[in-house]
Amino acid sequence: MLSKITVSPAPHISKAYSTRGIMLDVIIALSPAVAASVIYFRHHAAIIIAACVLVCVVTEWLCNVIRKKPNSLDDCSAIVTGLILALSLPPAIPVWTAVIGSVFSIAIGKMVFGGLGSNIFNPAMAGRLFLTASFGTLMTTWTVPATIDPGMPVISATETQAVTQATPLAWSKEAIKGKAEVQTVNRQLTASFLGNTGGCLGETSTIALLLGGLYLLLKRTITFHIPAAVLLSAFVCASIGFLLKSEAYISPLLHLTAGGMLLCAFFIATDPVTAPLSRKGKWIFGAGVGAVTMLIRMVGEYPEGVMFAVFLMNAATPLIDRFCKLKPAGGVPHG
Amino acid sequence: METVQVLLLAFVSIVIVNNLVFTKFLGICPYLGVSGRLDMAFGMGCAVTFVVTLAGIMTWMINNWVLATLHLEVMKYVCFILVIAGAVQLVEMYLRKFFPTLYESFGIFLPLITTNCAILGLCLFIDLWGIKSLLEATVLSFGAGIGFTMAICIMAGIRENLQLADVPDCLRGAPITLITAGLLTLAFMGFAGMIG
Amino acid sequence: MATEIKAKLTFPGGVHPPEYKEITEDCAIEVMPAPRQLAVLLGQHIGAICKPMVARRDKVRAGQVVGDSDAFVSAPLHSPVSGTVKEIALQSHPVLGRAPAVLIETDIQAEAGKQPCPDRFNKDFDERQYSCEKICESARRGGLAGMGGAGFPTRVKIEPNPRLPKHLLIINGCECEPFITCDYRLMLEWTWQVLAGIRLAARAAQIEQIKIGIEDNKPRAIHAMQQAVDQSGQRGRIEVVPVRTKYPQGGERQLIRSLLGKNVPSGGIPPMIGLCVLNVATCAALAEAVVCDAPLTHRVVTVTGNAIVRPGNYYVPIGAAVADLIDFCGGLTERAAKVVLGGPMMGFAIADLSTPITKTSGALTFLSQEMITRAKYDRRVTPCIRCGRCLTVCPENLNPTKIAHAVKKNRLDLADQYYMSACIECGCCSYICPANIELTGYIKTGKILQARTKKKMPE
Amino acid sequence: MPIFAQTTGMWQQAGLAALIMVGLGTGFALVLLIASIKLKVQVDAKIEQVYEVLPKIDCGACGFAGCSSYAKAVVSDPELLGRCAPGGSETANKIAAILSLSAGASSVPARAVVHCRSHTKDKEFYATYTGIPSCTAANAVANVQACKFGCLGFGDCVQACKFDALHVIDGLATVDYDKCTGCTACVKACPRNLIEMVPFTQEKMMVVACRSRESGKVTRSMCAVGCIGCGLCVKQTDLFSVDDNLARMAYDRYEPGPACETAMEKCPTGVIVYRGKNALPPRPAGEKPQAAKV
Amino acid sequence: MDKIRFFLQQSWLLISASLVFGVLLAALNAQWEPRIKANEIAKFNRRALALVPEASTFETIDSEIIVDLGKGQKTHVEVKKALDAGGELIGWAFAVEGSGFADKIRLVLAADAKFEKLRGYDVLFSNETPGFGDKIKNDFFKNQFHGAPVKAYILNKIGDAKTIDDQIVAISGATVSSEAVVKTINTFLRQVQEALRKQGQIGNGQ
Amino acid sequence: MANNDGKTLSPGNVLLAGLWRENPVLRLLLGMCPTLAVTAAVKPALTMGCSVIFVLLCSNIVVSLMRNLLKPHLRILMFTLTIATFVTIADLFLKAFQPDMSEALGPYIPLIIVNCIIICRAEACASKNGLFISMIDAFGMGVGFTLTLCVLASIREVLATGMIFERPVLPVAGDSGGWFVPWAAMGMPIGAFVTLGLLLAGVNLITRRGKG
Ligand SMILES: Cc1cc2nc3c(=O)[nH]c(=O)nc-3n(C[C@H](O)[C@H](O)[C@H](O)COP(=O)(O)O)c2cc1C
Ligand SMILES: Cc1cc2nc3c(=O)[nH]c(=O)nc-3n(C[C@H](O)[C@H](O)[C@H](O)COP(=O)(O)O)c2cc1C
Ligand SMILES: Cc1cc2nc3c(=O)[nH]c(=O)nc-3n(C[C@H](O)[C@H](O)[C@H](O)COP(=O)(O)O)c2cc1C
Ligand SMILES: Cc1cc2nc3c(=O)[nH]c(=O)nc-3n(C[C@H](O)[C@H](O)[C@H](O)CO)c2cc1C
Ligand code: SF4
Ligand code: SF4
Ligand code: SF4
Ligand code: SF4
Ligand code: FES
Repeated sequence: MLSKITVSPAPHISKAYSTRGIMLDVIIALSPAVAASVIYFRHHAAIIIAACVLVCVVTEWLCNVIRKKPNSLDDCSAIVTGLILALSLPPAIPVWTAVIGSVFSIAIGKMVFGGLGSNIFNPAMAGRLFLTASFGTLMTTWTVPATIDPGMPVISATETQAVTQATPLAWSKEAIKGKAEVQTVNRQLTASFLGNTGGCLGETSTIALLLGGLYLLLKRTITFHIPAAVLLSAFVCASIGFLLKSEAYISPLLHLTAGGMLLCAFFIATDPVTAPLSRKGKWIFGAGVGAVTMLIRMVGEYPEGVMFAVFLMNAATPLIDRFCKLKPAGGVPHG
Repeated sequence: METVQVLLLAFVSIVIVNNLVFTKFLGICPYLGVSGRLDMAFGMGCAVTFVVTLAGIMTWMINNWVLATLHLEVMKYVCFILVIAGAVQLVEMYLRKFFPTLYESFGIFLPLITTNCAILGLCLFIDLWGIKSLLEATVLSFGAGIGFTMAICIMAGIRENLQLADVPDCLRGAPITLITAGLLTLAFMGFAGMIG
Repeated sequence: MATEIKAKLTFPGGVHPPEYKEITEDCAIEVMPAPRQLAVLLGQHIGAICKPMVARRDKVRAGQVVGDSDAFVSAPLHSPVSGTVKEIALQSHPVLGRAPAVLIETDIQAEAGKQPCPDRFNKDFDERQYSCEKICESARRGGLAGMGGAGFPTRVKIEPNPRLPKHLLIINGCECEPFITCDYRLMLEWTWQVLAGIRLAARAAQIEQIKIGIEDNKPRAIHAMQQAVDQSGQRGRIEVVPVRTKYPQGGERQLIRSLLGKNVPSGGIPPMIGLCVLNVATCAALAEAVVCDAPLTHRVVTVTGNAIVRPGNYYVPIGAAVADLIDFCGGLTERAAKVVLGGPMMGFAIADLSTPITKTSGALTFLSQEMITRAKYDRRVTPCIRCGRCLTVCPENLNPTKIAHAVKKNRLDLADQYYMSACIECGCCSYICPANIELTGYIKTGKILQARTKKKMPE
Repeated sequence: MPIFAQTTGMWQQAGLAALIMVGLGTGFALVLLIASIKLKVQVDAKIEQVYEVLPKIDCGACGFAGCSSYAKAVVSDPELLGRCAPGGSETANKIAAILSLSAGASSVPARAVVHCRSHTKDKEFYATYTGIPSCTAANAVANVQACKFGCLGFGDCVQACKFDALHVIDGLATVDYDKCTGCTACVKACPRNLIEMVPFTQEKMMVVACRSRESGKVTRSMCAVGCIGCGLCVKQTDLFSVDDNLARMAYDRYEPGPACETAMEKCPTGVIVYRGKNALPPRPAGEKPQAAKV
Repeated sequence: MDKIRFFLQQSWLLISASLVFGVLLAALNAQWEPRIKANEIAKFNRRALALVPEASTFETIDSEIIVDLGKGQKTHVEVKKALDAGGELIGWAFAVEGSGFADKIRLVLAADAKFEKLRGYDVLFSNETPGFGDKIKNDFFKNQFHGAPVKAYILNKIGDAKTIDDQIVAISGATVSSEAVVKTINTFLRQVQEALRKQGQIGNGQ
Repeated sequence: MANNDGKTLSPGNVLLAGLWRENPVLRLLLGMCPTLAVTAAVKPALTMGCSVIFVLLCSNIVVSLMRNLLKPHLRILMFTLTIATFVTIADLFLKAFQPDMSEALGPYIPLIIVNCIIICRAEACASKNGLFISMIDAFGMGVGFTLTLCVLASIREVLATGMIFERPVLPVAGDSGGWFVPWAAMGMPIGAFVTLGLLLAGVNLITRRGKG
């Protein structure tokens, strides 16, 4: 009877969820977006998602083998990284690109820092940024959703072949330069809400992302601070532009639904590993992500700024954490 | 009004868009060496800002007022480095003697700066870009220092976190710092082209 | 049956573990007869360890002093039974590992077994017949030490201190730990004795105002105490305040924050802001010590958990071995995997069943494997994912993950920068952590290491 | 192109260049000379000495802001030795030499000895410990293993040793005397105070490898190789003494001899062992005692 | 006197080294300067020659040509005549500058003798991102200007790069750099044409 | 360390020190800026390396010759003056004879002045050793630096353009039907930092394993 007895420091009971549980929750929450991407982009989506997840998992396993560390796949974080990377890729990129991105994500974005929990930057965004920097043409080639064009052409990247289906944000950039009517762009709001427009695999459908985000909030997997801060600050920035110069800047609502804004607010900026710990820090972090995104969208050269914003704020996270260092409830102890 | 705008843009551009560390690979040695602790990094940043502003102004004056008029561009590098090295050494001695506390907190970084490419590099870039006004040169120099301080402080924050992380042995120290620095340049890529 | 009570008063942070109080909350206090042998540990409270006052083969009477110390912060120890001193030897101690104890063989024939005396108290009790000095002296002679967990000698706490004048007495009836119900039963069954103790403590400490904080999951206790206060005409002076059910509401710093909205300075003690906090069981013992001149030799222990046959609340002689309690409660079930002296959040896991009950042992919890590993895949530890939950639940508003990481990497300087010393070791952070990191364990370790580097702790 | 085609222009230029250079050179030489005299600051002689042996290139590789601040730091904290990458071990040795000028060297080397010889198979356990794998943490939990005095084997001392001289072998911390430098780091690390610095008057020392102050009976019930305080060794030589149920060896007086050997043989639990370079493996432990507890 | 002596004792090395190095540098510079100058001209000529292969020399014209960059900024352009072996005017070439994605872009432009058709451009200096903007050096983009009429060019994202007209197709993924090239050419080309015309160097003032 | 005045130094040892044991980039982490900045392709890297060898050699010679005449407060000034002079010479030479490279390297040639390797060698070796050892040392260090640069540059150039020395080695995708799509990122700062980081990690792995 007593042979089974164990001893350990207190406490002796604990709450019923785990790292894996949290990651599974995120996977569940992402499933509407995955479904939407498969609906809109058919087998292209399915293949890329499968490739990313698979390669991420295999890379993590390999890194563990090389480091002679216990296998860490059962925490499922590699799957989340793979999913988020896949959902942030354009539909028509070749599979080998997705493979390179996934390897970079896990190997350089995560494992060199020591694996889960140690990375400074969001691994999926690291992969995406590397791809953007390397294969710019492929990464800015937007195909038409299959619901609009069942033939959904596969783009081969020739050097002068430009945009196939402009995304709402590409239109927005044109509008800023005075080459497109703001009104025509604003009319894309419904399409962007449903997801029936050009863009990355997972970012087009606002409704699917909202569903997933709501699930995470209800399950308390994430707290509301970061999404709220991101969306609020983005909305405020977009509104300022819209109010000052409504003939150049598109409606703030479209800014929130278009591009990776929602994917970022609910799934990317909330990555706990790379976000600040404290509530105050989360507010600052989220506000920074929203503001930098809008800065890049409205002033910079890129149509979309989410990944840069997240990356930049990831880098600032240690400083934010330090700045928002908690004071003990009873004040700072003496001596 | 217009000059103010130009100067402001120049400042933002050198701090963020054309940050010396991230886009020009300047000052990497202290960036890797002194970014272990935030307070040290900040001290280094302050010292660099001080010296680079001083150096930028002085070399601009020498270059435009003396060397250019005498057609002695060939002496540029020698003069630049002599001015920087001499000035740094003087400032250091001066601080050490008269402001020991200030010296303790930031003067100790001064000697390190003579061999810091960021200083000479900035002077050379100011020359290369053909900056024609002393005011703009001053703003650029000061901005370069601020940009360096920002970069090294961000890095120091990250490295303080990495101290507690389970980084593989062979990547500890310089390698992981380099990789982090690389990823940081990706983050700053977002601002590329923002100011033409 | 009292009606539902919904309290508003609370503190920031904290967790809501399942309560499991239903296992024993309806078990009336039952007297456990003295076992054959008792081991009175010589170190049971904060402060100086006692020196034995008896020798091998000495005969002792029930209530006779067996250990004492001259130190100011200390309390004497008494034999709970009549019998013979068998020897003075090392004995398992839940905190210190091994500590000297006086082993007493009970004289079964002569021993009637001490009975509690709650009937000695009623609404007509008047504390003014006892002088302040007499109460303090009785507290000292009775060997009273805090029964809420820390075991601080009560005399030191209640004695007026001119440097730190106290203006409010707070009675801690929260019992926030899951499973435990001993204080609850005391408040229900020994209401008058508890109240008498409270009034005596207030008189000793020369405090006019008293607040009794009770968690709102114990409506009957709140009701009973309120009624007693009303009936004894103490209404204006003593206030029964329901507080929200949340762990660790019973921590004195948290209770003070809930009741008064004030924080005790980190690393400080309640007297610094003019408060005195006493546990209800301590009050009951004080009443007994003053009125019946009976030293603290027995206490109510909740024997509970899902791996014991007959859980309940028992009046147990201090020094009885855990094994004796198990026998008395019908033995363990097959599923027992952990024996915890105290509650599951702060208690000490033990494996040596000869470990004796001490003055601070309010409960004995037997947990099954399923209960320990209820969560998660087999308590596997993953790296911290920086989810921030531990920060959110920390009642002291600390950054547990940073402290724990710093300790793990042997960076005590860093741990200090994150205020390691302000941690009250409540265990909320470990409880909540999805990565299963033993944050509290690391922090405790860090504190030990810190103390050792400062050479405060020779052993 | 003919050599020195523009002779006149060139000499003009050269003259100007030389003038400027000489002007700058003289100016700086003058100013710096004056400055170096007027602004001289007295520095700790030792720091100065250390600074002198450093490469003085202020590369920052040591993590400090330049050579002078490293010199200052290393003088106050010798643990920072060997951070200077350009200087390498050569420089490190020189610094060490400078720093050790004040440190008096003792004649007999002190080395770490773990006062426990109980491997996992010799010990009694009541329970499985599932907490943090660290001796300090485990020591704060009751009953991690039956003996409250014995080695826990989680290796806090191993972590502390910078010289890779300690290893936990089969549940017992074991010193590698080829590597131990007597730095005492492990002494501070062990929560059970098992490690003591022993003056190695001999190549190998005879030690009572136990710290249990339990009565003999209890010790027997917990550990196959613990000291039961029986006093047989005391009867052989007065180098041993028993106190609090535990035998001790007077290390400073230790001389190898037949009396000691006999004591070692007579010891019923074999707790007297040799420790040091090429010490013989200790006598195998007796039967593992039957669990006396429940 | 002692002081001076002491100073010289301490510093003679630095001073004499300064002297020696100064002379050394100046001498070397004088030796190599013509080559360096020639290199610069050669670089322009090489690029220009690629655009006007029949030319044998490029000759800078004497008259001043000032181009208005907008916002009140003006710049001086050094326009050169391309002459064939017989000294016959066969085209025009000049260097222009504008700001690109990352840094300044410097181009060589060449036009035919009548300044009606562009003979194309080449990049003298640019710091555009490799793989993106530095494709402005690639032929498929440059060729669009070869033989195009001197006009204000219009940048399109889609179209056929093979047809030579005033419609220019952007480099995919590097609209900014493409735009910079087109804008720079637009700014200079017609102003230079205008100025030359005014000076009567071409088209005889219409 | 090569500068130990007590021991006699064998030239072979000094040479090897620069190549591997004390390789300035891989082991001493000196001269990082040029290492990162000029390694997008092999040709500029090689040019840079040769310039550094030249400057290192010349300055070591000069410093070694005047090592007994140095005054402490003017030492740094003397070093920088010497180095700057030779850097200017190298710069002029490149401008005159390698104009393309000179333009590609831009300000990184004058930045050799502050390259920590040179001042480090002047201080650590030349100011303490005779002419011969100083020259060997300069040569070893310079070649070590150049080789490292070239290794780094070849990795980056192949991945960024599919070429080495501007000659194709991988069939680049395009009209002619290759399969390799260049990784532009390798030509950007990220490529420089990550490649060098991984290279250093590799070196760490080898040396730590060597130590056992
Ligand atoms: C060093 C020390 C001094 C104390 N002094 C007093 C005191 O003067 N008055 C008092 O009422 N309590 C005093 N206490 C007791 C504390 O107020 C507190 O009740 C005790 O630490 C137990 O609280 P806990 O169970 O929340 O840890 C003291 C405690 C310590 C550790
Ligand atoms: C986390 C924590 C939880 C506690 N919970 C209780 C509790 O539920 N009931 C209680 O009486 N004391 C509890 N205590 C002890 C109190 O802080 C305090 O020591 C006690 O109320 C003082 O009274 P005493 O000296 O009479 O024991 C807790 C302490 C801590 C640190
Ligand atoms: C790393 C990176 C470098 C880039 N460099 C350039 C560049 O040098 N020139 C340029 O015009 N666009 C560059 N871009 C792309 C533009 O920012 C932007 O995507 C483009 O101007 C608009 O896209 P479009 O051509 O599909 O309309 C770069 C993008 C990335 C990710
Ligand atoms: C709410 C939430 C969001 C996450 N978002 C990301 C993400 O954007 N990118 C990613 O690589 N991993 C994400 N993860 C997974 C995991 O945290 C990530 O792989 C770690 O950064 C790896 O250390 C997320 C996890 C959670 C719980
Ligand atoms: S154990 Fe300490 S750190 Fe953890 S929640 Fe409690 S007070 Fe906070
Ligand atoms: S609760 Fe656990 S996983 Fe979350 S931040 Fe705290 S230590 Fe990390
Ligand atoms: S820590 Fe020091 S004393 Fe202990 S074993 Fe290692 S070298 Fe010896
Ligand atoms: S000697 Fe001490 S520190 Fe070392 S393993 Fe044993 S108990 Fe732990
Ligand atoms: S090489 Fe640039 S700072 Fe050292």
